[in-house]
Amino acid sequence: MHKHVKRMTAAVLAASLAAPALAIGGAGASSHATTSFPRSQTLYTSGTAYSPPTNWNPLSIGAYATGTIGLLYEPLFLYDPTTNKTVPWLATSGSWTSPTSFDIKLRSNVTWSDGRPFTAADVAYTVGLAKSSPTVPYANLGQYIADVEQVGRYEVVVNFAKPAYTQWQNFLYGNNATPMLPKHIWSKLPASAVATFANPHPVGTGPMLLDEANAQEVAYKTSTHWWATKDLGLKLEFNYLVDIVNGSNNVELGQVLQGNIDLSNNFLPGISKLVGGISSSYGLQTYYAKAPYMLSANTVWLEPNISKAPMNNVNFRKALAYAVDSKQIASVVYSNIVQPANPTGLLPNLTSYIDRSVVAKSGYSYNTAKAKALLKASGYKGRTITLEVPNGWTDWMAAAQVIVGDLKAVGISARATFPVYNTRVADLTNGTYDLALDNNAGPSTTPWAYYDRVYQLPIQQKQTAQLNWERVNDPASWALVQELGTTPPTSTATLQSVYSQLERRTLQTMPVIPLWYNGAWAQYNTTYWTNWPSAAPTSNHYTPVMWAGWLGQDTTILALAALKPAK
Amino acid sequence: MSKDTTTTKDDTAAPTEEGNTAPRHELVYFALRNRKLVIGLSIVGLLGLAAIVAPFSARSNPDAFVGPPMQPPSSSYLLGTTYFGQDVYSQLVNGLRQSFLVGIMGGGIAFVVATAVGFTAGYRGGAVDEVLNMLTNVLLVIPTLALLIIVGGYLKGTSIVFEAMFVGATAWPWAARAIRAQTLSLVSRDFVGLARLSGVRSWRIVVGEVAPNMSSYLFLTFILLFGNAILISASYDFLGFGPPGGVSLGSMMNLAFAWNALQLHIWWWFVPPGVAIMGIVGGLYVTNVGLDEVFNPKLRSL
Amino acid sequence: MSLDVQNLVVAYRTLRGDVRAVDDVSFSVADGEIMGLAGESGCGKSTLGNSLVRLDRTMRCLGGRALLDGTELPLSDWDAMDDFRFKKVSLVPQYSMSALNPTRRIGKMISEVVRSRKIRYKDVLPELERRLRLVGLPTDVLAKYPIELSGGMKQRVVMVLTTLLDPSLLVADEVTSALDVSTQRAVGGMLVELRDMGIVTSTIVITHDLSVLVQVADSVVVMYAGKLVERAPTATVVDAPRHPYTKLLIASLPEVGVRYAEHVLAGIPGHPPSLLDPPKGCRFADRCPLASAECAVEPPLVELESGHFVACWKAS
Amino acid sequence: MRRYFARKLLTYFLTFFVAVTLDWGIPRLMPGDPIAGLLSKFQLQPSSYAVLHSSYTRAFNLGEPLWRQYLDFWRALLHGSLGTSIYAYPDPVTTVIRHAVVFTLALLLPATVLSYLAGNKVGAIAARRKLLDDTVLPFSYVLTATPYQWLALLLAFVLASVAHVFPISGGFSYSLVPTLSWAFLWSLLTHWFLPFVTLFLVGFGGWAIGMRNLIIYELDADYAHFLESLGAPRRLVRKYAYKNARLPQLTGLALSLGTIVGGAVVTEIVFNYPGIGWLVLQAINSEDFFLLQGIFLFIIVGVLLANFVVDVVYVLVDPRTRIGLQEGTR
Repeated sequence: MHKHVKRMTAAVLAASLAAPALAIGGAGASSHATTSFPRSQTLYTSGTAYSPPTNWNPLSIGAYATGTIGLLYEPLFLYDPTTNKTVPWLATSGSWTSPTSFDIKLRSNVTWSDGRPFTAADVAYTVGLAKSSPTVPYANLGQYIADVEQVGRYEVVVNFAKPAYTQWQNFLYGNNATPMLPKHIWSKLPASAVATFANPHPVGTGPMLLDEANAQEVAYKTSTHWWATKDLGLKLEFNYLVDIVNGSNNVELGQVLQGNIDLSNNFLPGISKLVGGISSSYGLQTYYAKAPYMLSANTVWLEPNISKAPMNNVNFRKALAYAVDSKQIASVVYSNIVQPANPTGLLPNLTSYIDRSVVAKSGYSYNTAKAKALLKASGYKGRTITLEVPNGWTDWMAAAQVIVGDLKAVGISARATFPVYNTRVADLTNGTYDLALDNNAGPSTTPWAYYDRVYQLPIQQKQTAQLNWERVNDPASWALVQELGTTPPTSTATLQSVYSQLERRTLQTMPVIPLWYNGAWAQYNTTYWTNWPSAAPTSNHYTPVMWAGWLGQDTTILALAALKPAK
Repeated sequence: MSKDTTTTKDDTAAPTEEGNTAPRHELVYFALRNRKLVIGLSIVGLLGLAAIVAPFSARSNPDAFVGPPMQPPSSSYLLGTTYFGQDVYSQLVNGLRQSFLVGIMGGGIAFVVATAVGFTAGYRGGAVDEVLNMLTNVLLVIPTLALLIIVGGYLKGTSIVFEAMFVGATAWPWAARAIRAQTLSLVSRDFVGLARLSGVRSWRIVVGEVAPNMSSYLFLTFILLFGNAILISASYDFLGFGPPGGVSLGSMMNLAFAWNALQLHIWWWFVPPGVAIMGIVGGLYVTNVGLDEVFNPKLRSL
Repeated sequence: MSLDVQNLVVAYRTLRGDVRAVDDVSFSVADGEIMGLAGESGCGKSTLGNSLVRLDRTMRCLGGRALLDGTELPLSDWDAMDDFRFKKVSLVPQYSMSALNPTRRIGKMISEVVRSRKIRYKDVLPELERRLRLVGLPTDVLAKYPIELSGGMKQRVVMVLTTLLDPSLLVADEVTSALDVSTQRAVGGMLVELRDMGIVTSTIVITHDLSVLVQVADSVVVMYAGKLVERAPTATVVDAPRHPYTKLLIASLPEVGVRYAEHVLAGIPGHPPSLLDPPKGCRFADRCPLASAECAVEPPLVELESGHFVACWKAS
Repeated sequence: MRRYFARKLLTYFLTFFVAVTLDWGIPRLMPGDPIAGLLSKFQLQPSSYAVLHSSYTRAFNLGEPLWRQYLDFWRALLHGSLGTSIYAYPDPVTTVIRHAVVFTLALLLPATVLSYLAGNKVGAIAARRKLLDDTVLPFSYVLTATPYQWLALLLAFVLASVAHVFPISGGFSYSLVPTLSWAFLWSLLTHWFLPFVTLFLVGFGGWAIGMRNLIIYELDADYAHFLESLGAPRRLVRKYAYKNARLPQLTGLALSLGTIVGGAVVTEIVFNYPGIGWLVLQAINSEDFFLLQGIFLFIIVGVLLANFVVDVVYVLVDPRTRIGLQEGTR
């Protein structure tokens, strides 16, 4: 019996060790020829994917694998937030020919990766989905579009039933810019599946092809037929791009330091100590060589629930604004890799829209005396208010501790709570919270999206779409936001006056309190690849993040094309 | 695992013909002579003392940002500072306090549940035993983390007290099983039978006859539950289900891990809490074995 | 002269010094003799019997010696004693019910024990089987686990095993106390049979239960508080005891069904003295109805008549 | 014997039933709307939000009345389906788990079995030799009192972060495509080593102490004394003591399976080892309660199976139980 047990044990052990090799290795071996990615020909990236790559449908926002838009599928235009300019991409130009017609001219030598040409039919199909498929992310355009005309093989005219400038602008440019889909493949899908099917064999126009995917990573191989090589002289120097699914940010810093990852778009605590500082030997680099090291990505708000007392009191909200020391959060929690937000909350790429006189007159800054005075004016009676931050968001949890400390310092009884994410979402949509940290206001080509999020009306019992979570009921401001949507982009004076009014009203009523800008986290290891995006005078000043909305719609793809092997 | 250090073997057997039950001062003598007990108790005692005087010896509020970040241990920061510039020493002594609280409360609750379930199941037998056994089995099998996630989901964030209660409510099954086995073996003995025959009420028999006969065993069980509770809560904290802030030993490790202490080589952030837990729990285990040797004359060596 | 015990002192080591459980005891057991060893709980009888085979690690032999067939038994030398154990001296323990390893088949266990003593199992197997049959056990008990056997069967297996190598001395420690009355008689008979068949040369039977001794013993030694107080042929002890303690012991005996002398002896006022610091003089003096001044001096063991020894001033 | 196992199986089945029912409740008992949580990660317009919300609710079968959902859950479970994962949408939960299971088994089985065997052996030796008792035992106490995550952190810090002897994270090198090549196997092995050592060491300490203490008890048992009185050499007595001490150790193994799995969870997290434990954290972080439910179901089944194996082995090893069964006395 004893011998049996021993033999059985040995067999179990052997099997358990061989099992993963067979299970993982065997699966790959049958379907794949590449066995490894030569280090000097491969770009390793990470910090974008939080789950295994399983989906390459560019319409499945939030679900598609890193690289789906940018490396495989491409939009008509790119947007460069550092210069606030658009870059013609699959289109060569686009313009309003009348208040309700938009004319798009396309490149003529673009082909899909299956060899079929990219034509006006594909663009017309993609735009048309707004009307025919309610599940596509840009379905809200459907109500504005009258029809889509193909003019020859390489020109499309979109006719609108009523003006929808900002919505259309969002379709074309910026982080929600929609990539073009191959009609010959997508039109075969049922309308309901268009936005959800997993598209495991993607056919795109981009510079790379899907090579391999497993739970740990997705790998792309550089295509030899990318249109931009001929048209724009762009070429990816690497043969493979491997994007690694996020582990913990802790693990990731190790990989970056060891040169196993070339580009990390994770929030990596301590990076400011490692760049240039205590150990420049690691060859680490960030966009700026010193604080704030990173480009700004979105605005973090302290979001008061205005449907509840005492947050419904404007003086109380202003007291909050004066009480919180954003600089301390930036330095203690973030080691200065973020910067305190402008009082308007608008991201640096929108600086040109900020009315300095408004900020000078109505802006706020850290000032406990003023906070105390405003608090007194608000008639605050000492009710304890809670600040909700999702559990596990470690930087925000640390920031929440600082904020609570600041609020207590001016006499507000505050407490931080860390519910699970879904509870926090439920609290925000149902309006059952007191204070929350929130960063819904992402990058955009104009301030419209920002104010659309702040002032959206009507307020529903459930504010589901993350719009107006603070529940501010300000019809006048909302009217101004709507006015922006119907003002042609060419009427710059009108637009600027509306922006100024919105900025003033926002600072006077403080529906949300902008605290700091979350960074476009990007840290590079220069061991294998050089000429990384940087503020320094180089040929690469593009966006350095692979995140959805940045890689293919902002200029990250240009940044990748500018990389050079280190040799 | 370590819970086997108290065996289900009957260590309360009547002493041999010539041996006589040790009087109390003799226990003390053996206790003082037992190296394991002395070492174990000293470690636990020292750490316990550190926990008790924590509020006085801590240099600051554990969450306060008191100094420059990531300072290695020095005369101004005994155990260095965290990534954020908090004082690791202050966090450590405060964390010790929380760990002892969780250990005593969580271990205590688990002990009460385990003895109640174990005595009832072992003494009553029959259907009651079956039902309690089932409950014990279910708790042994389901991942308690699942329960924690659900329960914790309803509480916006947790506290030490909640955590201790949760650990207490879920960590008792093995102890209940062991106590049940002990009770079974005692119940079959003459004196319990006599008491039963003479119509003494059940709980009185349990309290009056059964419990005293296994008091040393129960005490050892409590010690192990104490240590277990600390270990379990440390892993919950490490997974991020602990109370917020750097206030417990487990969450210190969690924060150190999350904030790159490994890569930034801030070893003084995660080494002390681990050593402290190891000290308490290891000390308790050694104490347990030492006490076992003291209580059980057969294991004493001169 | 099979066993000769001379001035044996065995003590338990405790914190406060040595507890002399056996204090200066001398006696001898003849070839073919079954000697009973009786006394209250804690009188040292079990210690005495056990020390002749297996001196527990908590005990020490402080003096005296024991000669078996003229050879001194190395009582204090554990390893040297191994040469005698099983082969020359054997012990049927009072815990016979649990003496067999519960997780080994009985035959397997016996073979392993035998082999560990450098004896081929094959050589003893026929005799083993013969003796099992002799005590009324089927030989297939060898293929069984202890749990499959009744208490009486286990007792018999243990007795067969301990006497397998025909020891010169067998110590039977409370072999009957856990058994019912009829089994008790059978086991008692077995002890006699073992002697009669010449399997065991001499036997010491330790028991609380004087009725057993009446059945099997040729002579009886009575101990009190570590001391030998009386030694005589069984009939003499029962009919004409001379030591006051023996008298009280016997007086309490006859009722059938009362088996534990200790229960009855509760009638004797007082408790045995602490052996840690025993009183000078006669140790029974405190409880003795006849005690007088002379008892403050320890009475010597005196042979009153042939084979009848008593240690009491009042006996002579 | 048959009755015993029938009874055992009934107990297992009931336990399974209760545990699975609790498990079913996870995504449903949690506060908040899992679909709302999922959709909040996309920046959606209100119109598409409504459409997606209803389609996802249908996809995850959350619209039906609870009793219906419960029955459907069992029906799907019997067909081997655990629903769809949010984390790896649209992959089924079973697929996600299957990828991770191999890693966890490769870690847990050898670590548990080897630490159990080695711990028992070493504990037995320590019970015999004073020198070893004085060295191995304190070491074992330290090990068994060590939180898994801390040992993992320490090993990762010293051997990976500072000394660069082992990779710090992952299941295999990023630069390799999983194939049956030596390079890939070597990569698997080096990534496996540190988490394995962590689980092994902590487990080892506990088993060694348990065995040592049990043997001390066994050496004082009646049968041991009897053997001594028969002049049996110490070797034989110890052999018996060791064999008998394995039985309570086996019970201990069954009781501590939960702790061991818990240890694997935190260890995998520290090393970013792509097994079930790591997946637990991913599921928690991405609020994928369907995946979480699947993982816990898997753990429940695994622990039950392991318990059953221990039960069977126990019956094989302990004649008392076996005989008792045959005679129908238990």
